[in-house]
Amino acid sequence: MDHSLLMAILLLSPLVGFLINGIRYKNPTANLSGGIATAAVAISFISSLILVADLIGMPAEARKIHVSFFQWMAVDSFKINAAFYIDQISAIMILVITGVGSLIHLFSIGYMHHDKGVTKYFAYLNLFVFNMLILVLGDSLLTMFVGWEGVGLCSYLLIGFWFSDKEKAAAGMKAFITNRVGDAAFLLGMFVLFATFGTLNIQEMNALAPTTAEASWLGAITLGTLFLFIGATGKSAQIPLYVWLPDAMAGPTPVSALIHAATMVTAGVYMIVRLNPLFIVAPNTMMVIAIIGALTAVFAASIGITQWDIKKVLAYSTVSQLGYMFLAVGVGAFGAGMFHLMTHAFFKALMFLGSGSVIHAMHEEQDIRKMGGLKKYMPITHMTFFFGWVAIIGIPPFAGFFSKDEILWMSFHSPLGSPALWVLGAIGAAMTAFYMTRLMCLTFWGKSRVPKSVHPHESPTLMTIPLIVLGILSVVGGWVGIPEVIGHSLGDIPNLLEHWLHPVIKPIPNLTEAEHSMEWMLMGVSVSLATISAFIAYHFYVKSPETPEKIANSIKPLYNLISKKYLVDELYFGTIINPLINGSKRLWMFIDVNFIDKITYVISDLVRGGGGVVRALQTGNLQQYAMLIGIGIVIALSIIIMR
Amino acid sequence: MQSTNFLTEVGLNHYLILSALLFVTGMTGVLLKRNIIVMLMSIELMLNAVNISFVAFSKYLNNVDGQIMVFFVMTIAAAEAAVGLAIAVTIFKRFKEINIKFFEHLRG
Amino acid sequence: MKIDIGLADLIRISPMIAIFLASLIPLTSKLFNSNKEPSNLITLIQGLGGLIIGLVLLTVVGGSGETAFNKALIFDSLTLWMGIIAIVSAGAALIMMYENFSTNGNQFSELVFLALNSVVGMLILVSALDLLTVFIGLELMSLSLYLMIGMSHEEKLSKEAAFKYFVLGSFASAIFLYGTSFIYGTTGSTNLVTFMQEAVGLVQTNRLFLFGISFVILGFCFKVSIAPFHAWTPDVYQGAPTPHTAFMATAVKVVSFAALLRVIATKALVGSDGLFVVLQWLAVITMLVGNLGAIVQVNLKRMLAYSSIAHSGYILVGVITAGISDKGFFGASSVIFYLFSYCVMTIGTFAIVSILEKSEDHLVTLDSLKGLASKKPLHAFCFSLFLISLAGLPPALGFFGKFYLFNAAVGEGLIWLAVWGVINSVISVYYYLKPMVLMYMTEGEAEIAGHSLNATTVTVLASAVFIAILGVLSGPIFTAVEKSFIN
Amino acid sequence: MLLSTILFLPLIFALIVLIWPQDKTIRHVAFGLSIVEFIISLIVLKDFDASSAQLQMIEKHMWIERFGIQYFLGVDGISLWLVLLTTFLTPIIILASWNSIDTKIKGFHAAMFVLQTAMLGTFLAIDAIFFYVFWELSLIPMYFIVGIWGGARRIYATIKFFIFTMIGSVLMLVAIIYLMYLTQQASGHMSASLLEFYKVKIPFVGGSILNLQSLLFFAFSLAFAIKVPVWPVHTWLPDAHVEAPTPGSVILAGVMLKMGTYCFLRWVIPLFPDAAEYWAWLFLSLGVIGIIYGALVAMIQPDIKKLVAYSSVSHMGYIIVGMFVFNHFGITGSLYQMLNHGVSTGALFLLIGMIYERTHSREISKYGGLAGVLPIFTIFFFIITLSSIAVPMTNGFIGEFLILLGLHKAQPVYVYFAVTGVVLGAAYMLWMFKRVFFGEKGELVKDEKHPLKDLSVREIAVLVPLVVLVFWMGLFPNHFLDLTKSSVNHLVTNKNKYYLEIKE
Repeated sequence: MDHSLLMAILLLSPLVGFLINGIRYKNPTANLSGGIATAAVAISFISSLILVADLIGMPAEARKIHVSFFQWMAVDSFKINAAFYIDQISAIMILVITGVGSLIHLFSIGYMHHDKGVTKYFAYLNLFVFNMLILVLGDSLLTMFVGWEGVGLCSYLLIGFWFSDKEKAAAGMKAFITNRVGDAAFLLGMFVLFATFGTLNIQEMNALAPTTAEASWLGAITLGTLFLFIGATGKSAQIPLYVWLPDAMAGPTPVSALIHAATMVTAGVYMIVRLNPLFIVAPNTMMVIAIIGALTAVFAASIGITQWDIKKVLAYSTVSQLGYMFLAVGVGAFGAGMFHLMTHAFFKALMFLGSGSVIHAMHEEQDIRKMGGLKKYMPITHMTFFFGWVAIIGIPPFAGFFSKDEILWMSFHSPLGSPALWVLGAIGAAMTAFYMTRLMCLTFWGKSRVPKSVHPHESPTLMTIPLIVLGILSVVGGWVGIPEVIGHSLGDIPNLLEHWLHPVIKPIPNLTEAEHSMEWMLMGVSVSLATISAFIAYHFYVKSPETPEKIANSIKPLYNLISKKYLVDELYFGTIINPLINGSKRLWMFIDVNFIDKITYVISDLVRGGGGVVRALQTGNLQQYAMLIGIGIVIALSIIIMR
Repeated sequence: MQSTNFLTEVGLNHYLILSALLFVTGMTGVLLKRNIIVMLMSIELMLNAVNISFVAFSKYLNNVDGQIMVFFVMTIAAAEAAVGLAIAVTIFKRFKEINIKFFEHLRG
Repeated sequence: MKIDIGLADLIRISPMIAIFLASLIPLTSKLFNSNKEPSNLITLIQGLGGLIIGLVLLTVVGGSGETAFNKALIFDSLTLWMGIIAIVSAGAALIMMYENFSTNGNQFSELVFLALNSVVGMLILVSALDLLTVFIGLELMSLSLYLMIGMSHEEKLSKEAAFKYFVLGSFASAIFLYGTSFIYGTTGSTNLVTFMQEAVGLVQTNRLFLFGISFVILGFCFKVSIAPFHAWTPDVYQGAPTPHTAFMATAVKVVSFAALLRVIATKALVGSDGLFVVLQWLAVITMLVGNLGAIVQVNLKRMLAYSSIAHSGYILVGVITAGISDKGFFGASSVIFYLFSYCVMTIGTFAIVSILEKSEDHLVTLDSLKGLASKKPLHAFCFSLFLISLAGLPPALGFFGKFYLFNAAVGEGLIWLAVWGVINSVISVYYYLKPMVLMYMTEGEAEIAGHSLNATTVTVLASAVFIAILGVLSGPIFTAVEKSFIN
Repeated sequence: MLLSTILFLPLIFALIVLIWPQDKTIRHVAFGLSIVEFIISLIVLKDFDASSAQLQMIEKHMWIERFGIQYFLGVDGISLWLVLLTTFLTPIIILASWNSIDTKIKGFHAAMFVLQTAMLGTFLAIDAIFFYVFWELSLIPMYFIVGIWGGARRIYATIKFFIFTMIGSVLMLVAIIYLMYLTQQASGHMSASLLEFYKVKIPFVGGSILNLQSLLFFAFSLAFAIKVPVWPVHTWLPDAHVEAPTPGSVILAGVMLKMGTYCFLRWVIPLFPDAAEYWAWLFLSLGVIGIIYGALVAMIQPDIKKLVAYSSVSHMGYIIVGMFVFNHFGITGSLYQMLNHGVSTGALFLLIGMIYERTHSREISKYGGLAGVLPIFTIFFFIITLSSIAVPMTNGFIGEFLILLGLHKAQPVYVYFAVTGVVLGAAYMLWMFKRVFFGEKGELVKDEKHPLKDLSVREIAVLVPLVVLVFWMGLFPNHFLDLTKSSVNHLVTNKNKYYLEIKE
């Protein structure tokens, strides 16, 4: 079929879904509106499949489908078309978005069944998918930015979906404003790049990118890419701007699965991979990305250990895994980054949906201290969650192992990386294993702490099908991109993903040949670390539940600090938001009320005073007036004479 | 014979000084005296001072226009006096008071 | 020197004679039917008839440029325009006198007689070329005015105002005369034409002449209420009955400025830098005093008095420009146009005030305006139009008056005066808006005087229409005024 | 003859409304008449030739021959859309003020029509004095609208508004007179037409402020800065908005602020190019301060109308910054932002007016949980908030993006501060949105005595055109920018020796 028609269907079917549900937003039937929404996303999934099939058909170098609908903006030399194009990278992304998206839509039908605003919910979800597709397929940075903010808007709507509750509304607002800070940086990045390249079209910019690395920090490309990265931290919740993601759990769980695990948060990584020719030439930015990625991974993992809300643990795990992706991209392993992005989408979406079905079963109970031993009540959810767990901590045959190991290896091996980064990564991996196992033990294994009033039951089939599909994917997903060192040893299974992305990804400059022994050795170290911390966690939380209490009390201050999320929120409020608000009160009072208005009052009093003087002159006494005339004449004459 | 200096010979300046003096006395009369009638009189004084200066100039320039003007001034002074007195009478009838200190109602 | 006063001179002063004879009619008719006051309407018609005849004759005879009575009077375009404005304003004042409480009593015929005589004095003053004729015109006008104010039915304030006006008026005319005597002393004649040419030189060399000219100008400054000599204006304007205040604020001010213009035309300002500077400072102080004084006023008439002082300040700027401009009559014609627009506005405004007066001793305060818009929307609208025009806001005639004035000032390089004038008109906006606020934006029970006042309302409407229409059409009028000077 | 009809038709309508017999049908008549006016103005749009940068549909007759003042009307790329914005907003305002204005209805509609004439005159007049007449004329009807139908402190607010604007514009009058004398020196006969002003070479020397071009530049820009309002002289705007009735604030925010920015583009930048360039840093920093200060202060306002008023101070800061960058992006962006601000802030005030009609209170703290009670109102309010925060796909984004792009291209330093405006904008609007629409039901929302009912058909009819415009201008800006392209191009390319011809 003709590409532009397909592209139109791909993009517009979620929009049509949004419009249909939007108009009938009052109607409470979940199945009907859910059906429409899922159908819309499924249609775009099918059309993306066809498009990707066409793409595969094309010769390796020229794999590109470009469709331009209309000229959006044209001011002098700045021309932007509403144009979209699919290449190898965006092919993966649209498959992930529409695929995982439709699964999550299916799941939400069951999950949001008894909510009266369900049609509105599905409308927002479809709008989100529409915006995400624009972000991914955007031909120029500006079209991407349209999707970028559109996605932020939808996450605002969905997080604050149950707006009657003040905290949930506040979480939505917080998400939007933090994203907006990132978007402001994104804007600055666009301006710098437009100033240097004269265009914002991604293809043209990649072509124009210089080949020699740019040394100085204030070089045009470094500055531009740095701003883009700050924008990415806003969207993909890295160190400075990650605060909104944990609060975003206030939204319904499928939303967290779709937006805050699979698609939106990965936008930052995707943007960097898409502009990899630019980033590869800015070593300073790459260094910054790598460091922040690694730090976030460890930092978020440490908080994840101390959280008691099931969704908060998963949220911090997402932030940590995103840290890994940025670490991969930061050291130039764009392929590994994309690979981890894909696998993470599968198992994290799986676990969020799993936690969704747990919460659904436990009647909105999210605190894992009141769960435990749900294995026997929810076998399917437990089994699928088990697969997710195994994938994320990086046990060999599963997806997580291949992608995470690739990242750890490249962070050690790549010239842009360094052993320190590998160490951070390894520690992060160990912590991930610990808190994920802790989560598994506290929710599924161990003795049941479920309160009497609640008796959990398996979620309906409508919700378990997506779980099963995602479970399979998170197992199988890893084999797509098996690192060649393992591939060779297991009878040269080709690294399909690497091979697929190769023409579009710039190779890392002066990358030395990897000796396999070192790679095996590092792989062994990281896997063993992960398994050991998993056993410790199993021991803590299943064998002797009271030991974690003892340890926690022994390092009381540190434990409290971490469990209160290093007081980062309070820090932001204290240093930025509150002073801003009080400062602007004083500012308004000082400038508007006391300064400018005061001047107007002073002038009007001056004028009134002048009037008083003139009035005093008019004493009414005749002779006073004659005196005035006399004096007037004398003064006038003296001046006339003198000059 | 004696030298014609300022003291002995009465020239134009003397008359001018005289009229100036008269004018100033008239002026102070208006400024200081509280009685309405006295004010009227001092206004007449000022006008007569002007007459003197007119006549002095006319004599000095020996052209007769000055003196003709004096007639005009005198007639108008008379008319003024009549009007002034008429107003003074109405004020007295109404306020029973001749001293201008009492009618300062219009002020501010 | 041969003095020939023939028929031609008599024809030239025919407007004055006509008005004088007309002023006698009401008195003689009263005389004949044994001192019984004829109906006010008839007297009014007789008075207006006299004025109209005078106006017609003036348009016929004026503007021809000839002089009469051996160059004592001149009938150039200044006389024509100023005469017309004076007569029209006097007519409007007469109409107001007919309906105002404090003036339409049993002595209305005497009042009309005095008013018409005052107009005769004005015409003499306007056409006077000889300082002595100026003095005569001045005195005739003022004396009849003093009596008119004194005759008001209101006992207390008007008598006091009359006396104050009398004393200060004669005081100032004495000063004027003193100056004339000095001028006569130095140049041998009091006729402006004779010392017109060498005035510039005389002013620098001869100290006595400079004194003379200064005294004359300062004498005039009293009459047009310029700053230090303005003290009488608020009291007299408030004390006098409203029609007389209108009469004084418009007609008297116009003709006094005309005479001042003639004296200034002798280019004395060019000669003596001191005089030029003093007049500028006088203009500045007048505007300031006028505007500042008006802001704190509570009594409406007193506020309008201060506003008329401020307007004298603006006009003085025009007079200074006329004084120093050597080419063309741009300055003088801008003064004339401004006076024309000023008169139209002031007549309308005082007509409104006289409508608001319920009895002869009712002092119209600003609060009595509250809620006028809901009671009398038409009067309120007209009054707002006058206020907008007085403030100099564009669509109205006042703006164009000020525009031409400041345009002339900038033309002659007096930019700082123009800026000062413009800032003052902003200050004036504040107190011009106050009545509009009270009328439209506050509730209250302002009420028009009981019986029907259609004649004054007609005046109000006429001036409102003038302001609205002539504002836009001011171009042709201004060129007509200027062209009449050139030929 | 087309421009004169558009210009003076509203005056005739004002008369018709004043003498209309029965009170009941006044509003319908006024609404119908304003629709007629809008349709006629569409003809101007049809006849406008987008390719030429010259002044079109010229009407030139001598008015005051002595000073060369002419009755001179003309429209070009820069003023076209503002004329249409005026005629587009007036019927909406009349429809919106159906039952919010219930006293002296005739007076209100007459004042609204006179105001429309004044605004159209400001945009169409090419002769200086002719322009000045309309510029001042706009003060009087606004004075009455705010003064008579306003809130509690309306008298203070309206006098402050009047005096503030008046101070600036009288200085401009003296500057215009001086320019007229310059034309006389330059070309022999005095003329007040803008085309002649452009031809005058006004001497400019850097360094001090006391040279001629700088003085004239500041005289003009003070008048327009007060109207925009630029930062230090903005305090009249919040008072005027809070006290003005809904239609008053809509027309004030919708069009009257644009008179200031338009005049900067028409009268200041081309007329005094060197001074504008020399003092650009001053206006850029004032604009940026305006953006940040406006946003910050808007954040902490307790009164929703004051919040929106300060938000328009912030938006106008963007426009000023866009203009003093003198490149294609900046000027096109600021022109576009004028239209956006007209639409989005106008709509915001309409919405506030609608909720004010129901609850008679503007205290944000008294609201809360409105989204549950008034869903349709919330949807409209949210869309307009998006446009006001400049979210992509809405009109606000295009304008702000272009301005920031232009700013970065010309003066990169300022852009880092201006961009914070984007974040602060989102902060105060969403914070207000949260406090008013989300969370528990506020005291106004939950009292049963008079339950709030959702938008009536009329109110929806008022808002729909604005929402359609928000998305239309957001997605297809070229439909609007094509018409301004040649004029902006002309302005940017020969900014230093600017000239305008007349298209016969």
